Amino acid sequence: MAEQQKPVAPAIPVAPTKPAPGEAPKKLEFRLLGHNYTTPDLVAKVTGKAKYAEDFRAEGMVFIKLMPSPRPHARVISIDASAALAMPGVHGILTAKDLPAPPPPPGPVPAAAAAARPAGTPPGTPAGSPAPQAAAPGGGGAPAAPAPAAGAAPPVAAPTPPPMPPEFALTDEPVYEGEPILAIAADSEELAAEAIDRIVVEFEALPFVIDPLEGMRPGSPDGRTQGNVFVGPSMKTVKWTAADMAMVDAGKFPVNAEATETLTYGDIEKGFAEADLIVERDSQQQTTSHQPLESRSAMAYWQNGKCHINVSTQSLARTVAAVAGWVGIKPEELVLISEYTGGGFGSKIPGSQSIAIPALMSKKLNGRPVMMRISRAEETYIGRVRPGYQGWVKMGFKKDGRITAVDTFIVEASGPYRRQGDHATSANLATLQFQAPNMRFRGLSVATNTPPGTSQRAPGGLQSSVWFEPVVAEAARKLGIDQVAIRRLNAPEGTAQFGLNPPNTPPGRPRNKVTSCFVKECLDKGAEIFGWEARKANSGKRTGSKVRGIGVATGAYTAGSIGVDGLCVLRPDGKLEIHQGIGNLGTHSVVDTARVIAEIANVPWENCEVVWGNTAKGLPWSSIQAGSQTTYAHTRANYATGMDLKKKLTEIAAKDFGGTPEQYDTNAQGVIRKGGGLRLTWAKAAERAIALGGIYDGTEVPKELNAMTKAAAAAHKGRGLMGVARDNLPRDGQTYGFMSGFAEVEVDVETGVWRILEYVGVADVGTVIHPNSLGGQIHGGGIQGIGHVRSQKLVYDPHYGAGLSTRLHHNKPPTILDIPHTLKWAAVELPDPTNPIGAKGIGEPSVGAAAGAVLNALADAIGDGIIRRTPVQPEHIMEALANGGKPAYEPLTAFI
Amino acid sequence: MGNLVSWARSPWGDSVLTHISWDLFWASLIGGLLFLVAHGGYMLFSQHHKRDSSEVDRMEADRKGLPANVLRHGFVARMFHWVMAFSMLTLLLTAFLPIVGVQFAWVQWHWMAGILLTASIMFHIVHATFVLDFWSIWVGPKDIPEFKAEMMREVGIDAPGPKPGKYPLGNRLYHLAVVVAGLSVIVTGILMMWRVRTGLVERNPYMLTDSTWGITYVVHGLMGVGFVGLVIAHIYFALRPEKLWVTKSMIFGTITRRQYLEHHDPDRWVAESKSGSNVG
Amino acid sequence: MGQNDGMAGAVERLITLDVNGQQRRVDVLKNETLAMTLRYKLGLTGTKLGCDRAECGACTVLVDDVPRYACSVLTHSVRGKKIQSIEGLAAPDGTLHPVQQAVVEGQGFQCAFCMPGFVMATVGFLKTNPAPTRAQLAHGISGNLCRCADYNKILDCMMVAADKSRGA
Amino acid sequence: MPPIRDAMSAFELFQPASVGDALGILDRHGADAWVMAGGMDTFDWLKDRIKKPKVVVDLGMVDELRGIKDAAGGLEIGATTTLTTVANNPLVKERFPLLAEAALIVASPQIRNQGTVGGNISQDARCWYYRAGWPCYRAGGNICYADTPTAVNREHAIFNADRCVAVNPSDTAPALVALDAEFVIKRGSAERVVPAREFFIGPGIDITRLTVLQPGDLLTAIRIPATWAGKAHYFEKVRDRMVWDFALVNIAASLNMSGATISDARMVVNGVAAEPYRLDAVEAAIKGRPRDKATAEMAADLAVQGAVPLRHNAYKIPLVKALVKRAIRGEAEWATS
Repeated sequence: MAEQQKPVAPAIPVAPTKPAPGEAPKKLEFRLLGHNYTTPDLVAKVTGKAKYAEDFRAEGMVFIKLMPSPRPHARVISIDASAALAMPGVHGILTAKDLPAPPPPPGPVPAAAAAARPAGTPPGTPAGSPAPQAAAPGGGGAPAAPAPAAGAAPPVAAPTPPPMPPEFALTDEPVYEGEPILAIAADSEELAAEAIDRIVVEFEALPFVIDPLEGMRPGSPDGRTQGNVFVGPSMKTVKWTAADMAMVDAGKFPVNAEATETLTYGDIEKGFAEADLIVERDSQQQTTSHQPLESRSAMAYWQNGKCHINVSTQSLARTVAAVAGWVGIKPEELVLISEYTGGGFGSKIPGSQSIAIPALMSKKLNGRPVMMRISRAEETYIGRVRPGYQGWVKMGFKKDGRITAVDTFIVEASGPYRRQGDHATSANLATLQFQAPNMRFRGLSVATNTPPGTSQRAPGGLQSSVWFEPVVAEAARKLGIDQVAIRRLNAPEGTAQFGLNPPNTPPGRPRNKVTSCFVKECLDKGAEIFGWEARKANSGKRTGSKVRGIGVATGAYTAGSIGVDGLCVLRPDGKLEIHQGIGNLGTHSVVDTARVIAEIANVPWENCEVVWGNTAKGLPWSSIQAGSQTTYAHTRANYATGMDLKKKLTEIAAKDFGGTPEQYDTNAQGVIRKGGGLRLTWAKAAERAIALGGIYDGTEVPKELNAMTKAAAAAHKGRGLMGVARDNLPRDGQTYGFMSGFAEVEVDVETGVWRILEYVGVADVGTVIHPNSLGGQIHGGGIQGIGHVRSQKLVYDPHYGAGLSTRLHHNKPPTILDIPHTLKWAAVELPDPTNPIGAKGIGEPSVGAAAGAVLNALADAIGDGIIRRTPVQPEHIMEALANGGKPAYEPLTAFI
Repeated sequence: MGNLVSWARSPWGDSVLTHISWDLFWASLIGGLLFLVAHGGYMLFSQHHKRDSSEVDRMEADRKGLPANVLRHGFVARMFHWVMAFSMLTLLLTAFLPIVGVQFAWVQWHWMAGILLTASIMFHIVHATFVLDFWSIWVGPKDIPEFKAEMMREVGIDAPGPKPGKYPLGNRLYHLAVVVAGLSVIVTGILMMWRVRTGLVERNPYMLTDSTWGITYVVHGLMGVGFVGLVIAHIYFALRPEKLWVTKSMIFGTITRRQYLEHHDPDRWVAESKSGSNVG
Repeated sequence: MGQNDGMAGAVERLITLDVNGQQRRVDVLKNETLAMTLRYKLGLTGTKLGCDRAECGACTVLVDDVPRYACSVLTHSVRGKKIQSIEGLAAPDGTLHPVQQAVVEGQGFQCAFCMPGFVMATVGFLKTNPAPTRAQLAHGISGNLCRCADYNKILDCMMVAADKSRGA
Repeated sequence: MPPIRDAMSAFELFQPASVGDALGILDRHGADAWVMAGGMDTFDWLKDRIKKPKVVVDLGMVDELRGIKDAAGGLEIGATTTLTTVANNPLVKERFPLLAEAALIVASPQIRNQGTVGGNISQDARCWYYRAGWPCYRAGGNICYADTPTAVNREHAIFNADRCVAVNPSDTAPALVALDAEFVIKRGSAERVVPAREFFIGPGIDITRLTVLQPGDLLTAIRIPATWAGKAHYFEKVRDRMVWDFALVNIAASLNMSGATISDARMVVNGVAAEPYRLDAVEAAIKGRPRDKATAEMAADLAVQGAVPLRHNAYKIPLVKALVKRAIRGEAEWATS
């Protein structure tokens, strides 16, 4: 808390900033926001005192081991655990039969349903409903749940199959290898493992699918007994023709094969007819696991009728209802503790089903503490994945580089449980990123017996940049247009429109629009920092066996939702407690957005305490901490809360000292009379609020608050002056963040080994609220995108349906030596007009921009036509170059 | 000794057979050698009664038309035998030398010898079916009188009843064992050709299920080690002094007229001259 | 050295460890790793288990000043050696070690699950190379994985840490 | 039932203080004993619960197994000398830079601080089917899961495969073969010295082990003769990530130059066969020729004769060629950056 306080508080806009027509948006200046400071959790982290889920201990704690399914798909016929349970020191078993019935959709606003629509939800969405999916910086990804809105097939006459049942923590029908079947609690993990070795489970083998395209072969097995393709919340069986599969076998994607999802905008035939250049390619992206460094370990016990669970989750407030449902209790019976989360990247948005296991085991053991340590191998199985793509893309361009049409077909490897929908998100984002006047998307979401898909930081957004950006780059090279120029030409600006519609949508239906967009500014600033013009000389420059290339790309993603709550208590000791329902997963947003209240009410930061991470402490309802929505949502909510606090302060002053509230203001000491001196210290104001009661001490709160916020307010009423509010600020459009990424690479053409020499990322993130954290998000997200392009993958043996890449050295997240030693970043700092603070999220847009820039730089170095799949392994380049530029690898095979 | 077969967990966690225990190799080897010692000891006291020389003299006088040397194994049959012997020895050596500690890259020699064995056996089946007297080496209920008589002779009694035809009963029982074991190793061995890299078939290691493959390997192993004992016994008999005339016939093709009459029932095995025409 | 039943090399379970300058008497299983002993027997949960397989670095501690993966060291093998974990880095009065101080000032790391390991790896590396270039530093602490990929900021902090450590 | 991972089974632990004690323990416990040096390979087997030895013999307390000393212009390196020590040792760097470079590029700093050179060369195959505990040939079963039509075998062998297609994963092993190193192995009271070439064995000879080391054997030292000290050396490792990755292919070469021509050479690639694959034909053919492009091209073609690619690893053929060319041309490449 060592930031310099500016002597004068700048004017805070009290309503969303709306630049007058023609007026250029200007950077907003704040006392606290926009300045580096030290987050209050950092000393605990750096001294090892910060407690993550597996760091908690309790008297008599026992340990759980899980029995993973050995088969990719099977039915459990019988379980004989008698020998295991007879062992001394073995305390209990939990099977699928011990789990409660399916929970109702969690939360007053069903988190999953609200957040599961693909980015760019088509019009028709009820106005004012929370923004579509988003994922958090450092922990991104939207929750995965049936996504019936966009991308789903249009209604058909045939009877709709029933929705697929949800996923549980333990199962009698494992649908992927490693899915937990039962849990054993014992005095030690070792003993629990020995016990599981003695359990006899009889399985009935069921058919399975690893490579989605193999699941399309006529007569091939389906990944689920209900079918092989997810259609909305249901499944059906779709098989391609023998002719289609002959193309697949020949390494060509069958572009005219059957799709279950179609979305369009404009007229692609017309668009391609207008094109001077058409570029098309088959393409593939791999499935990758999230691999947060902290696995989803959990520790639980029951005390005084309440279930206490230490968990690793991204969004604490949004995890309560989900976990309560999985455990089969009411949210108020649950105490959820997650002060520190070791990364999630979308895989822990509302925690995860497995959290229920230690809780239910503990219940069986009369409340005895139970620790479930999830190993890295287990995390690789149950820790979720980003779905891979196989497909094709075709884009039309005018001579000047203007995009006339985009057509794409994407098969998504969705995992066994639900339609993930990344593919439709990618397509929707393409309409935003490239502003194509005509576009068509066709897709399939195929069930694979591989780890369940979910949102991974920029779900669909990373893939969008990887899918489309290289095509734009190839076109620019063919047309002889500068790479930055072609992106500027096609970039969205202002309140750009975007989105695709289901076929047969009546014409004239309004499209989505963004609340702000400064992509061109990002490109210009990035080109300047990167030295684009000067570096063009490096393009194709050969030194010995090394060739250099430069590339640029953009990334876009949702960057904000609305309608959440804020809560703070000014205590009689003069301290301001700021309560945050969002989790602390490393993005610092739990603290960064709390500072908005201090900023608005002029409370010195030294006087503030941020309360988070434990539902027993009374926390307000929050956004899911995903989809880059936190910063926007909680700067708005805490702006409203800060305004509420300030309003109450001035009202109290007016009551005590006469006049109207408008005649009072606050400064660092407390409430002042405008033009006069200090009237109420912070401490005194708190005392007065307690005396006044009613709305001032939290006894009365607005009805519009979420039930969770109301419960928190009730717990804290009478402790001081309470500021509490729901974000009711208006918003027209959807909030998106944007990035430009610039990269230079060097490729060894003899070995195919390549490295990145330079990376610059420039963000359109609105107001920068914490520069150090923003840099971390731009680079951290960027490197995750680079990992996708460079090395990360998931490998499966198709015969046994077994995961082979269970170790980090197999699935290869990027190391500190896989990136340049120095990276650069900047932000354009133009405020979003729908947020009084002006801030937007950036955790996701950063991912795709870096991935695309690196891919484009590689193609710039070695030529188009070589890279058709990610990750770009050395042999892909080396073999192709040794082979006259013809790729030698299998273009469409997945999970290799 | 441990278990006679080894089990493993398949990738799906099922218990599947993988191999026989190599202890069984030692068992077979020791068994073969014990038989050798036991039989050798027994032969010291054996009262085996062959045809009286006076009777042989009489028979010889009766059968003046017989050639001096009677063809027992034609050239083709002898070629087959030695090719098979060569391949069998190669198979056994390549299979079992590594187990006794002589390590070398054996697989290629093993499957090549296996192909030779398979080819020779297939030829033999055709040859025996269409050229040789197929049933002369077979064993069946009709052999019971011979068995009884031979047992009596073994204890020194000149029993009536049939004398061996071309092949003595022990010989034929041995052949039967070799047929069973040989066909088993050949069938399982041919399947295994889909497991290893030979260039002859399009490999498909997943042609059978894990458990069927396990059985295949165990059968191959069991029959393979069985051959250790069988081959020891065979070589032993071939080298026994009183059987050397048979061994020589497998080299030179013929036995003397006198050996023919001493050991065989001329009615059950009508002698051939070396030219192959029936005589007598 | 434990010498039970008179057999050379035999090991006793009850041993004394030198952890963060303290002599800790602890009952250690034969198959117990240092990370487990620190975390579950000595309450030092700052040493994290990210992979438990020597491929993430979250469990890095110093053994006689050398960075080692505590997940892949048998506790019995560090008897008589000086073990330092993240909890033992700050001075008893709470003054942070220069490396810790640099992290705090630079707001390094995000989720920070990897942080104790990175800090210990840096402390160990700076003992062998107190004035590294940025590239040398990156190599020196390359045995630690950060999934938030805050590598740039980590290197920024650790370069400052090197300066601070030399000054200290 | 299915494998449970990440809970080590109990074992008896011995921590002998001398080689003699260690050999005594090994002798007493025979095949039940597992020798552990740095443990970087050991812990995987134990934590995966695939190997459950009754006895673990930790060599960490045996001081006489550590250290690097001069041996008539060559070096004798104790088997449990850490890779960091090897990489930083001035004598190693001066005489055998390719060994220093190979040691420096192994895995990660912490692994090099603990992993030993003896352990690095005698580590087991990293084939992910074998390491998954599947009953393959190498594990005593009757199949190679990596050599099936559907197997994912990008990292597997192109040379000398015999049923098993696993490769030797070591970085220091090819360097030591290229230096004509010898390995000192003790067993009971006996000692034998095995040339590098015979130390590593392929699946044809013994499909269940990568080296001649048998239960009861103790690798005590590595002797590098003076032969290649100060000669021209080349080492390069191609891998996906710059840390924690095994080589897709690596190459170690030592060349004795007589003026501008090569008078003798050792050239070894690893990651292509179950043993470090020595390019005999190349070594013979480049004698008496200059280190130029023509020699490199000729050698590259010779190097890959007899290569048999699998479905996903045909790239190793051009990669071996590229590395052989570079080793002959001797261009400095980014090795560790």
